[in-house]
Amino acid sequence: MRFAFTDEQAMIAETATDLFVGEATSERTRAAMADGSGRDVALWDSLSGTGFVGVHMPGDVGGSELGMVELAIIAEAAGRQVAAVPLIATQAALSALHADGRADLIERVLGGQVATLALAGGLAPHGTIADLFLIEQDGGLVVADRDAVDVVAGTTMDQTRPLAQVTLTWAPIATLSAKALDAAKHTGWIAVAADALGGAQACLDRTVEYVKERQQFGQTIGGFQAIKHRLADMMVEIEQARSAVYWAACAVDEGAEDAELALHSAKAFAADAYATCAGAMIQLHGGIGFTWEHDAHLFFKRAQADRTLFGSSAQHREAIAQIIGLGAIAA
Amino acid sequence: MRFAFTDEQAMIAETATDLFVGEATSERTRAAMADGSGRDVALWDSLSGTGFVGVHMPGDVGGSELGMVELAIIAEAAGRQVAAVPLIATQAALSALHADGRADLIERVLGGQVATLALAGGLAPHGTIADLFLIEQDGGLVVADRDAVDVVAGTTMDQTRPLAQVTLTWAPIATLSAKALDAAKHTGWIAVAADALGGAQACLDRTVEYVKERQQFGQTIGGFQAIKHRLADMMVEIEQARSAVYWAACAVDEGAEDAELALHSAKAFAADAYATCAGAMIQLHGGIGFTWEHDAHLFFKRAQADRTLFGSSAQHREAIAQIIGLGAIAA
Amino acid sequence: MKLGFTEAEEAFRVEAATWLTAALSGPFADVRGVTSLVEMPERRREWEKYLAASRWSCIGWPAQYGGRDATLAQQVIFAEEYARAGGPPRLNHLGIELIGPTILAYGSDEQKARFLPAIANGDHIWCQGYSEPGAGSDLGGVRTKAWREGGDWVIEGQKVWTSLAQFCDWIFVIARTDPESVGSKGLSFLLVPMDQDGVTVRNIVQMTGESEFNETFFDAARTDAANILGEPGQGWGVAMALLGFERGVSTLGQQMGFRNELDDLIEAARANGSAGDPVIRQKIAQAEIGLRLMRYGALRMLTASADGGSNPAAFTYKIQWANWRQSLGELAMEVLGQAGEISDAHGEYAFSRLPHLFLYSRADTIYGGTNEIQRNIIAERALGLPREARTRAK
Amino acid sequence: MKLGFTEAEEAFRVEAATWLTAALSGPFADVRGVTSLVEMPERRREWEKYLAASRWSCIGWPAQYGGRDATLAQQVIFAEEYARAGGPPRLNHLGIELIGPTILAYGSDEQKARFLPAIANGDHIWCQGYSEPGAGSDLGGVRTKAWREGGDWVIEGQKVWTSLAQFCDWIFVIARTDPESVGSKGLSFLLVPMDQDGVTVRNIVQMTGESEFNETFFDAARTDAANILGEPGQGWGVAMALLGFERGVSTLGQQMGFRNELDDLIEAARANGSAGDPVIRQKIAQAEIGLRLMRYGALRMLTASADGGSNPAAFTYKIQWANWRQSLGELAMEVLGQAGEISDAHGEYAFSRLPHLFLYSRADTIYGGTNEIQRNIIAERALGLPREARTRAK
Repeated sequence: MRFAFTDEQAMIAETATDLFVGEATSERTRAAMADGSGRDVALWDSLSGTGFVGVHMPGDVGGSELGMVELAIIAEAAGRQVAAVPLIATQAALSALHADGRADLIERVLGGQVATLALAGGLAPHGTIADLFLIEQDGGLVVADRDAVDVVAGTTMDQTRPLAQVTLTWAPIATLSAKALDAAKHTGWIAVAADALGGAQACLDRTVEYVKERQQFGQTIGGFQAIKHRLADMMVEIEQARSAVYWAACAVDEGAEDAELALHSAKAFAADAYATCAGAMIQLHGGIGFTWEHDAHLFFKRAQADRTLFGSSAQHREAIAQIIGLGAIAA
Repeated sequence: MRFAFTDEQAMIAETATDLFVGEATSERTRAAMADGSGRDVALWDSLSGTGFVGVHMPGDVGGSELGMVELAIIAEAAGRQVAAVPLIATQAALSALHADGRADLIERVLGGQVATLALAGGLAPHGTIADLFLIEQDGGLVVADRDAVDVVAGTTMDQTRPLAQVTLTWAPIATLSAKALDAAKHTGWIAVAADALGGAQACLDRTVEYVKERQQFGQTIGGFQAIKHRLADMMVEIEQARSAVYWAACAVDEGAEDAELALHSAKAFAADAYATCAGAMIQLHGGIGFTWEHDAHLFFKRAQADRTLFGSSAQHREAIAQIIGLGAIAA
Repeated sequence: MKLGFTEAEEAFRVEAATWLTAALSGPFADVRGVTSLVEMPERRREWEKYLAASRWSCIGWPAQYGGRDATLAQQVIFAEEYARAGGPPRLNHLGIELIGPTILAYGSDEQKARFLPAIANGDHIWCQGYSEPGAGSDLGGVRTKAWREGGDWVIEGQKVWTSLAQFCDWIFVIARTDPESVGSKGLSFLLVPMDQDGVTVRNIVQMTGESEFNETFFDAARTDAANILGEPGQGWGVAMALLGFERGVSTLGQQMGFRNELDDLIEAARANGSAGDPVIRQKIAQAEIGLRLMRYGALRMLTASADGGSNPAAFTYKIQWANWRQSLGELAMEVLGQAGEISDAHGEYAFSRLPHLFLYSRADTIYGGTNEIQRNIIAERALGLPREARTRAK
Repeated sequence: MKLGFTEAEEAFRVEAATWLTAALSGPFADVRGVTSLVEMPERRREWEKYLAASRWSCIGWPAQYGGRDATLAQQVIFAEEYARAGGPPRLNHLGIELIGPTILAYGSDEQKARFLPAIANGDHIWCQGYSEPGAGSDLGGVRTKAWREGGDWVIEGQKVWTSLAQFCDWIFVIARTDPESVGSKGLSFLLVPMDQDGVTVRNIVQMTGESEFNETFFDAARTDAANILGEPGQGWGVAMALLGFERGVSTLGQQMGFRNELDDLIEAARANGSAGDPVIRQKIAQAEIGLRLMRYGALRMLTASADGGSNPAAFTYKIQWANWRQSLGELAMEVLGQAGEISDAHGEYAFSRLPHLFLYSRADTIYGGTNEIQRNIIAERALGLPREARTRAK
């Protein structure tokens, strides 16, 4: 039992943070938002190049042979910069392909292709630019190329992760098992939760920086107790979210009995914490936080997107209710 | 349209406030708690004597010929002092008796007897000292004397309003209509909501007074923004509760279309606001607020009792969901 | 205490409703149901004039300035019927509800004669120049300055969040006229024409993708020396009095907009089945309660105000509606689910009413005094708690 | 990063569990499952001695003072197994978890030799003298004073919220030894025997009807001149260091108590059918999440602490559990409904575990530093925000 990063994990965290801080700048993210793709192509190439996309894949198919903890570290760093990359769904898809031993398809993805994942009743993130589509069907997944699906997209609130409605219109290239579907969900939940953790932490850090500088009523507004206490409350949420994300990642890596509970907890708690922190970020920035020009709204919109991607917080809590033995909902 | 007290109503408010402040002192209330009755007999006699118990009854049976607004004014004044009197259920019972024209029974109550009301699935407030029992049954009410009911009481959290389980064991002396049941509920909801409003206001007033005096960290703690803002939030809740209580009272008096909606709103909102304010009162008093010796716990416990008496807040909100057309709960 | 209306008042309701319905299904059918503050500004300016032509533009004002001396009950009824008929947001809201009453209270007879009829008849649309960059809710931190030069005031500085400035003819400006002064002293309340070289308006794009707010720059802008409300250096008092009028009858009109938003949400919940979810039902019921209580809170404020007094509910109104609306936006997204995050707009960043509300309502707890400022006001003015301590400025 | 335990650690778990189960189903079966802090104090004192006799009383301490030099993992395991076996609240919690480690860190060799074995073997039960009437969370406002007289310290003053003082042998006291000093300067950290004429303990009845807390009066109370921890005037630093130990392994034991409370609530919800209510289900699930996250937050703190460092989660732990437990109390009453407000106690003011929790948990956000103080600490120490401004004292 040692609930802290190993030296290697700390190094990965540092590398990932440096990469995203250096590349996922506000300017580049906004360019990816403006062109409708939600993908910073150069950043995506960097992620593939450093092995971050396939961090959790075995070495023989070109992966980095690491686990969910490392995947969470990378997703957290991406979330901290609201990076515009199709990372989460691509990594979730890889887990599904790996579960069913589809090395051929894994290699396509690790070669730079974008995969997306549409769970039942949900939209596909980065569906408009995806090359490979994994669609939940009959308790498993079907895998389709772009020419076999109909993609309907509009304007998405979070422009760093455009959503699309995808429908299978032609023959799939593969069918994956229920086990693969589970693997996709598990990776997806951890990645979203880690993205949310990183985003929430960025909301706190940037707001702390702002209130330390901003003068009003003849003083630094960071000296007002109402502001201090709201920031403190953000930290209380974030530290819990951090425990949740890495508990879930460890539980999956170690095959722990409470892994399902951990996954639902992490997804629900971290996404809600992000929404709380992003809302507070706007409030504590005052008028400027509400403008397009300021980055606060990127976090706010991504927080909302994290909340609904791969199941809402309420759905994950209901799953927990069943796991802990509350029985069925009364008619 | 004039949503403010008339001169006569303002006078009643003043008289009621003076009466309760003068008689329902902490000492006398605690004496009524300690003897297990939850009734300050002398105060109850005063209330009967001034016509406050039968404020909403017609003159020919000995009432004051006033309406729900005046009844709310009196209940609010009682709540403000957490007075230990069986007022709410007695007044609700009177409304039921009046709806079915039972002048004989009204006279018994206005002569000083205590009535109680047990709605389906609920406990009877002041059941241990009641003389007349109204019990919901088959969509109406049965009325029984003490010798016709079995009363099971234990220790009640709120000692100003001991609860009892009552069961009819012998022949009732009367059966009342569905209309009478409705009348009892309406009066009961307004009275509880007004009790909660008065209690919440007292929590705010007493806490404001305390934080203006209390010194800590070298200053009056009322100068700390965290404390100021929490008190401000209490006031925001209380002012809404006040609107709710008097909207409901007016709506019933004027036979308005939205009366049902108003009643459920008042009961749910005011009781919740009271619980919030009483919790804040303890917190802002610090350690002393948590002692038996301080009165904060009387408010806190009565707030909890107001929340569950005659239907929980969730039940009242669900009733509103139906009124506003949300249809049935999905299976 | 009485919530109902008299027969005469109900007759007035019929008169107002009949006129409004005719207008909004006839010549102004195109602006009926508009909810955006920035949509169709020219037609809404014509609508102001059309209202004025039948004396419906400012019924609470004295008849001599274009009003009807309407009673409180009549004003309440008109606000309700205006919303029920689908009237669009009033382009001259600030003129009629804020600066008009302030001129009535603080203006000279000449100022009243000059400005009020033009507001009443829709010739002058007004906007507000209070906030500045670096001094959002801190009116005492105003740095825009003005000084006398010949027969004029000359104004230099920058205002921000000047809502709808791009459509306006006049702006009221708080400026520092005593260069030695600090805080709330030494400010003056000036009335400034927008149509001059010294005034430039620049759009601020909001997180919704729209531009309702602006930055307004004053670069040696001028206004006649007579266009000051109150004495030089007494602008703070006038500015505060104006804010008091924000809680007038127009709040009822605002609430009818909220009603429409909640109705949309209920319809969406029924359409996608979430209306059957007990968790959602609880939250919708709570929103319904909150909306109703806003109405009755407003009636308490208005009654007190008609009696020449005030009611404590007035202190709490801003934070109450701002929180209510922000919660409604969050509830809307809970009801809509992920589908609410995608719109059928292509290329353009535009959402339908409920997702738009989710984004827009983040501003509700900020503009017009943040929630934090509102809580300070309640604590200090309504509850009498000590004023804020100050840490040293850096 | 690893949450699992090694085989050797699992073997230790079996050893601990076996011993605990034997003890708590054999000679100490009567204290098994006790949850109240005030119940059966004499038997729980014997239990402390029984634990000590087999070296289970303070396994994390050095072996020379009665511990086992246990690793973090072993301590975690023991805390879990202790709770699983139904061990009662540790009467000497403050001795073993707070003052013991503080003496280890700040005490002289003589003090260690004198005090630690007596704590380890259960001879000395300790309580805490920090808060005073009029200076609840404000340790800088301490007015209890102490001075040297011959070979003794003499103490005069009053402490409040001295939990369990009626059962204790020793108390650690913060007293002002420099009469000229103010705030955190000039305080000393004294170790004082309870069994003397100069010390009087008076019960405070709480809103639950019980007396767990006390007022403790020092009226020319005495302690040997050697019984000071740290130098005279340096008591603040010692006091703060002691509070740091509050986030030790014992938090896991505390959490097992929370687990039992949540289990009771789940059982009650199943029994009365409210477990089928989607609104209640959401709240219970959120409580389950919160409890789990407390555990993993504690493991992060403990791992960092074993590495000789600290983790930001430590700043947030107090407010986290206090809020969780207070919410659980409220949820309990929602689950129980009106029936939860009535107990079958007659005459006595006593409630079963969940309604008791509802009342008791109001204190959780107050004692040991109110939530307001906790937020200040987080903001100032963890986030580096400016210190509190002060208004003038009246």
